Amino acid sequence: MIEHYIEQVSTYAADIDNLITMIAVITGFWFVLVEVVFLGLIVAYRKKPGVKAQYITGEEKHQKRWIGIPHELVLLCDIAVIIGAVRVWVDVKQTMPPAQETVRIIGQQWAWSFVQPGPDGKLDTADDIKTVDELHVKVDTTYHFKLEARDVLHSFSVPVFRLKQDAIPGRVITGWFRAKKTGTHDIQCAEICGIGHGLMPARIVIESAGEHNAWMAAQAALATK
Amino acid sequence: MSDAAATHGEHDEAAHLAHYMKIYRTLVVLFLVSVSGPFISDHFVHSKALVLVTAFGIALVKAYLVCAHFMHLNVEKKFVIYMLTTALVFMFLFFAGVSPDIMEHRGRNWENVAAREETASALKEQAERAAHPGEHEGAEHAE
Amino acid sequence: MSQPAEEHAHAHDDHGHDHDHGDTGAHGHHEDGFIKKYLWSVDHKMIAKQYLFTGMAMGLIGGFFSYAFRMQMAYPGHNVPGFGVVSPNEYNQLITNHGTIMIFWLAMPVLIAAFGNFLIPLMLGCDDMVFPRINRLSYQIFLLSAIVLIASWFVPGGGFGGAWTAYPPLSAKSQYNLTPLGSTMWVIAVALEFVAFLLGGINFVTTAMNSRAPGMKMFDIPMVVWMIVIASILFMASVGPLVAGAVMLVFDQQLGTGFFDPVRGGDPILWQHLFWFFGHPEVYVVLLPAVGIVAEIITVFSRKKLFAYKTVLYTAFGTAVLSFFVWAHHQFIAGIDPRMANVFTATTVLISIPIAEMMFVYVATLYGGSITLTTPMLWALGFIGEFIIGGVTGIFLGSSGSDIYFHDTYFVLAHFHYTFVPIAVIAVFAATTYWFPKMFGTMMNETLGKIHFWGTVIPFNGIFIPLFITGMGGDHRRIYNYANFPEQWTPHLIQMREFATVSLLVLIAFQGIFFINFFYSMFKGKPAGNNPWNANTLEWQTVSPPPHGNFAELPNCYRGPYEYSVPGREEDFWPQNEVG
Amino acid sequence: MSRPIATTRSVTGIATGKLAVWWVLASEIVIFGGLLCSYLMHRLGHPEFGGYAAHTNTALGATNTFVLLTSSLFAVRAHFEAEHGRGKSAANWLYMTVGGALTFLCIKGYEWHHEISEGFVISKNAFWSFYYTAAGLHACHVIGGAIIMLIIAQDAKKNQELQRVELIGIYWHFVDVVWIFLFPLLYIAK
Repeated sequence: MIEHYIEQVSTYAADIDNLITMIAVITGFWFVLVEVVFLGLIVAYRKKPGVKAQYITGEEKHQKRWIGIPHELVLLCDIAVIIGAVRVWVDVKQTMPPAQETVRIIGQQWAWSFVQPGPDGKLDTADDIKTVDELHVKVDTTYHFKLEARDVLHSFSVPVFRLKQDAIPGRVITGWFRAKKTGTHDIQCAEICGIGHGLMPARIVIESAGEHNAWMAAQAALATK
Repeated sequence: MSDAAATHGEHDEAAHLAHYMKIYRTLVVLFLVSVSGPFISDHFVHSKALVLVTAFGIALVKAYLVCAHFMHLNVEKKFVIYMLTTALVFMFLFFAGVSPDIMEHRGRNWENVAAREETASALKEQAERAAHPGEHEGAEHAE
Repeated sequence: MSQPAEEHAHAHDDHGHDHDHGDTGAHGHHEDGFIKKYLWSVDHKMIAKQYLFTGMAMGLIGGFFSYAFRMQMAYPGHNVPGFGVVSPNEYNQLITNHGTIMIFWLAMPVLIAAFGNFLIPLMLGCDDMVFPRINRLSYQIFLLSAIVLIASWFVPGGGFGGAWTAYPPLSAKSQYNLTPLGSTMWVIAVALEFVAFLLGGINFVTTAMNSRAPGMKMFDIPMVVWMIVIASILFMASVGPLVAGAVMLVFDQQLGTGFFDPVRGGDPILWQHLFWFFGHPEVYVVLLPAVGIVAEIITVFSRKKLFAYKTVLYTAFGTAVLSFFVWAHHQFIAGIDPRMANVFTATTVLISIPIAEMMFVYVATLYGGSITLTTPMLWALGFIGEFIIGGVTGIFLGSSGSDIYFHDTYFVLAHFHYTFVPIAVIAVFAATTYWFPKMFGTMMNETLGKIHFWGTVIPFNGIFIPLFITGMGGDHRRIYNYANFPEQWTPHLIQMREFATVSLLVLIAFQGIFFINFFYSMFKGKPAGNNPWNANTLEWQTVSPPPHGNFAELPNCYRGPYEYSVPGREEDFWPQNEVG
Repeated sequence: MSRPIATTRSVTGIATGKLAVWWVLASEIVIFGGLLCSYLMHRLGHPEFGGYAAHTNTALGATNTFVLLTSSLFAVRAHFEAEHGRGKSAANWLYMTVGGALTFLCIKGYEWHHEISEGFVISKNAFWSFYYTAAGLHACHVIGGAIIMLIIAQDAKKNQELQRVELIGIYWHFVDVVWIFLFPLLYIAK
């Protein structure tokens, strides 16, 4: 459902979209059913001259069935939704595939900074590559990100990845993503962070391995200059 | 309620008063125990269990005595007790739901770096102070 | 009380907003004295009207704010007529105060305080609330809180702009939010408002528990009274941590304490828990009175007994208890431990069961009825029809997996507007049109009422269905201009935003009809008589409007509130106080 | 102002005023509960809080516990006298209770003065923030209770509104119970 509005670029985007579609089908069924019955009853039982309303307490067993059975069906649907939701959640947020690359993401008023390991392959060394408001990643590579905030809450959100995670000052939160298509997409801040909250646009550039390595080399060269 | 009580004789009244005094004396004794536990732990035998039992276990008993006998919850309608207990239970619920994030400083895929650093540096500073007590007069009056 | 004197009394109700600002001079010729009658009254009906008018005035302000920021959304950077160009800072202030007002100064005062005050003593057959002076104090504190909130917009630095959830550190430190005074005044205003509702709530609960008419058993209490009482209890039981949190936040702002400061041993996540531990039950605090109101109205206008009264009551209790177990679904991606999210997903999705059951009961009540579509009935049915949308879209957000995408998008916004608008607008209009005859003694105009109904409900869907779509397209909330985000600046999404804004303009325009109808009917409407709707509940068994003391003789109660169309009776209604 | 008839009804069998007081206490439990839960989580998560708590004055805190316990006894005596219709005597016991409240506040003031002058101010760190906020919130309840008690004592002296003596007593015992927990939480947990 969501893919009609926005591309699926990460590996788990389809899982999340499928979950949303499943919920849409289940809730859509109930929604249509209840609204049809509801509107139908309004039409069917409009006041007619000489016809008195029926006296139904709803307390007897055969009457209660009319709400009891749907109620149990709702419970079944709920269980299906919970199972679906937890499965997706565990995959996306709770467990993480092993990292091929690691990137540090720092939110501050009002910009995103990205720190990638330089040629030595380690974070927090002198040759780290730092960029602002532009994140370059390789396609088909599992990235772990370490999310931090300098001042207030921010939220790192990449709609095409279906990824979102709040950044909290004082904490390091780890997450992962794996892009499956090249391209350039938006990063939004999804947690109000002050006056410039709407002015915090960043871009994520997903490149092929060759392009990415070329970019890394250029950045490293810039840094040493 | 007051009318009914007024019809009781002098004897009942005295018994009632004696009951209040008895509760009060128990409370004072418990209070002394609750203070002495931590005192013993600080100055003689260091025991965390002793502190917990005397300070918090006895606080529970004291609170029970005050609630039951001074607030008269022992003769109050059951409903009131349920109502107050419900409020308390919600607080336990709050604690249970929140402590995995606040009390713990490390969890699945996250780490509260600031809290860990703060704890480490503060403990280090406290250890240094303990090693050189003379420099910190302020710390002494507490006991 | 004679009719002319009463007429005269109403002449000043429309100055409700004025006497908030101390307009007292010209009305001294009253017997009771203007102040004593309108500002210092201990009569629960007058206090209800005070709450109603203050709530409406605040609602108008909140509506104006939504107009300003919706215009900015559709036409960013353009001059908004009547406001000017919206700066990012003003945009944040507008959305923050819009949310705060609509929940704390419209939904709560009107649904709980105004109708609670008006209905509880009348429906229970009492002469007044049990603590009239505490009731008066409650309104006065509430009024003070509204004044503090309004004043906060005019202090140096401007009003608070950190969203109605006020997450620290943004809300806690002025170097981040740049509103050193506005943010503190905002917290104080909210805290005062809580105090007002705690006082009011204690009054409601005690009155309902202790002061029912002789003969009125537990299950003879009208549903709306039950719901307001459950809501008040829910409020009392959940607001405590946030009151403590408000104190902590003010101290963080003004005294430099470290409660929410990570480098001094505090924790910003703590506020989110304190806030949502209250914030989620709060949703049901306003929902329950609304469903109670709807129960009264659909039974009267379908001439039916409420289907399974006890079931409705149990589902309400179930909802209230469950609502304490779900709060962290607001924080799935806010940095809580991912394992906890699984627990909260389960509890959250399960809360759909009592709510769904409640809706089933209302639909079932219509079966076999004799339905007249009067204005109040239209509103009540509109509530059911629209609230279901709010309910089902909640499932997307309560399940953690899909919330990863939807969190803090316009989908969330549209979802909770589909719950809050039915609650705070549709149900309030239902209640106002239904009890207007009792409040003011005159009937509202049906034609104007129906025009207003369709003119509100259709544009309402026109606003929020497009916002569901922009949310699915990835629009995040609280961003003042999407032109900065190439993926959100597509013709399709721009069109949707414009459509929503135009719908809002239409909706606002139609509200004029309501106010014309309301004030015209108050003075010139035809007299209502005691029981214009042939209803059973006790408030309709006294004169309209009821005098001070409510009943000439306090009624006894002989049966439940929904004995409509009882077989073997000539009349299709059977008042609760009728002997035999 | 005459009292509404509604106030005199009592379907639950609990007098209306008393029922209201119980509801007040229920809402107070969650206010203090929220604050103390927050404190407790920090306390258990931060072992260094124990070191900070060592700077509090346990002896004075203990004295205050004793003062409040004793004032609770006075409050219950006042209730006892009121129950037997002796308004004047009840008022006197209430004044004694207020005396307890004042003693409590004086000791508290001395303690705080001492701590602040040593540099342990509310903004020092989260422990001191919680320390002053929790004890301060409690002290506000003590002050509020004392003021209400004085008002009630005025009426009780004239044998009016004697049922209110019990109500303020219940509230006072609650304030006492809160302190019974605050004392070990803030002073002893080292």
